[in-house]
Amino acid sequence: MKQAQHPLLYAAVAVIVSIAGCAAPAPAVDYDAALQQMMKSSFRDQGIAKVDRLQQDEADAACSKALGGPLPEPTRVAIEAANSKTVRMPSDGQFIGDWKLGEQLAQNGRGMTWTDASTAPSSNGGNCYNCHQITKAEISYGTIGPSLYQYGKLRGVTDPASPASKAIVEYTWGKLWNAKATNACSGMPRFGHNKLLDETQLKNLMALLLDPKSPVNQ
Amino acid sequence: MTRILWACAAAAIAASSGAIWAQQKSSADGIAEYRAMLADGNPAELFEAKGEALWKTRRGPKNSSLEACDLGKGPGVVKGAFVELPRYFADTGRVQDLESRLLSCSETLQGISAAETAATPFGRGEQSNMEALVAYISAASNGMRFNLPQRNPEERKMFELGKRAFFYRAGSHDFACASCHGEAGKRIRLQDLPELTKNPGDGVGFAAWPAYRVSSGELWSMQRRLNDCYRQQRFPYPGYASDVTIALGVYMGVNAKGAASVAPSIKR
Amino acid sequence: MHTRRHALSASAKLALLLLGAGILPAAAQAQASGFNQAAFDAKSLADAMKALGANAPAASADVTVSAPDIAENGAVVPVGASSSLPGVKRLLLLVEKNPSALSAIFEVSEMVDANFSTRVKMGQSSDVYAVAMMNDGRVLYAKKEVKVTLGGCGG
Amino acid sequence: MADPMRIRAQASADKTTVRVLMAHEMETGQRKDAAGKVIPAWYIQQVHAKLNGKDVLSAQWGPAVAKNPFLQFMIKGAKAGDKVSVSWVDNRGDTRTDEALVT
Repeated sequence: MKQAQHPLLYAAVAVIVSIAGCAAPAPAVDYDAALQQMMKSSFRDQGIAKVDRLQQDEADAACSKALGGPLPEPTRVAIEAANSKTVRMPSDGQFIGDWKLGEQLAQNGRGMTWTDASTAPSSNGGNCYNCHQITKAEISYGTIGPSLYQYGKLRGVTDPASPASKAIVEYTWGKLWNAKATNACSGMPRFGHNKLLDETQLKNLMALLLDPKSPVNQ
Repeated sequence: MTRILWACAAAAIAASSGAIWAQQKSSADGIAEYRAMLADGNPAELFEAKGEALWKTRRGPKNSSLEACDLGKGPGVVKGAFVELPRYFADTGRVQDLESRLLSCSETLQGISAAETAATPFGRGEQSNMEALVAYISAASNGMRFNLPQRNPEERKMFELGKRAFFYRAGSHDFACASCHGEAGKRIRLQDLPELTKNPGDGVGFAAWPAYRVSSGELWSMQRRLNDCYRQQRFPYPGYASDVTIALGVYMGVNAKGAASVAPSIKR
Repeated sequence: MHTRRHALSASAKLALLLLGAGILPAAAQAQASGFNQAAFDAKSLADAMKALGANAPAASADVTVSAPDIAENGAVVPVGASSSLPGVKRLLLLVEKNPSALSAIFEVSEMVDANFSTRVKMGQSSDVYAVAMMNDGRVLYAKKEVKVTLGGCGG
Repeated sequence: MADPMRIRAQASADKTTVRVLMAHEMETGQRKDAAGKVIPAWYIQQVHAKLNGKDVLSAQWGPAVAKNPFLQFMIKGAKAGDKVSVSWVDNRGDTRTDEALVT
């Protein structure tokens, strides 16, 4: 859609496709190559944030290239399949931790910036309230992601350990571990996959969302 | 981005009670009231006054003022320059934003090393002078409408690169500029996020910086704004006046065409 | 910055006073310079009033505190104190839950209205008080709750 | 020396509204720097205002007043062309005075 407004993009694509087979006189810019060059020359290491963070995996590269538009269907399917394979269920089979600790994590927006000291999950927050409504009490919440208020209750979770809840519990774990498994260009960080949060922290967030005692489900 | 996140999301939003909606609305009203109370008496004025004096003061190894600096409208013309930046400058052969241009002018006219200023942390030494200068120069175009030139091929190239940089996802959190500024009507916590892929309107987004930052009590230039965006994006460190920052300036500035500048504004 | 060199001449008196104060012990200095350190050090509202030699305050509709319902950032919260009553000697602004409650004291003269606005820092959500100390010894107050929200990405 | 203040004094029917911005850190003495060292308190303690050389207002401030302070007050009966001057003194003894004409 946006591409239609910029014929220059088509020109650039055309050049790449033709792999410079003919020496066309019109000077067309290879924007993708120029972009890579620009990114490389513009950034430097600072603290824990090194320039290797600019490297994109398949998902990041494809979603960037789409400039906010939809992915080609085969690409989307391939990315979701690849990311699905990364999801690891909890080693002890337990999904639900302490919702109070989960709430603290949800409030905490810190971690992984060049002003943070360590990349260890223990120094990271979940950033949840930046994008989601979660409890009713916290009025300072973002709207980039959907509201998670009454997340478990709306899905009929009365006992997260019950077989009836298994599907939604595992789905939710998968979302937290790697959101790109079910939505290739999801805006949500891949908390488990990218080692932003550890298993215990993820369990605490699970409790915040799914524990019937959590304020989320009141 | 436009794909519906979470199949059940719509149900969850629909279930949010009327009471919550009312609460949300009243917090928005409360914030609006807060901002209105602050608008009258913006400490950015303190920086404007300092910047105007700096522009006219003879300084540096060459003991010269910046009054002969060409910000794009001819040597010494300040009014109207801000709303046409970044733009291409023939003397440097580069597309430059306001701060990049000030680095060049300061080096040529005053003999102050551009590289040294660029390497100075925000808020210190020559960088604090830079903040005052951008407050003064942007204030001279307050109320004027953005109209970045796109005649030069280099300017058009920077727009295209800026657009791609804007959507460039990477890092530990897979964030891009577009993660927060790619859709209209979104917030982080209670802060409204301007949609920068199109013109968000007068005095919003690109048309609102530089700004006095209430949280730090400092005047933040566009370079500093972008720098902190990249920090929170969990990216590595963008060089001061580096090409990516200028390309983003062109992209956002062209998108803001016709929007009236309120810079220097006051922000959370 | 040397744009307004007349600055010092207008405050010559003040500067002299300070020079003199420099050789006095701290307590005397505070007194000599007219700054009530004890009041500004007081942790609670009650202690601040005690340090100012004021009676216990009574709620009054004739005192107004202006402040937003919500502050987007606690670093700058616009607040004001005013009173329509005649005979106001001093107006105070206090933030109950700040480490030290007292933020500002304004001396009302016959040349100014009993109406002042400034901006304060607030560490957390709290009641903000405007207190009017009257010439007749009465102490009146109004209060308003200001919610300080968490802002930004928190990082 | 501290940067200049910005003073605006606008007359209406019977009073003049004075708005002042002061350039000052207003450091509380409770914050720590990156190295964990307490940043010493540094704040304006007293503010005085005069109209045509005559005292009209004095104020005492604590460190809770926000950085780059704003002050608004109303002078009775001032008229266009009158001179308003504002002075501050901080806890280090630094001082600054600026003035503006009522418009």
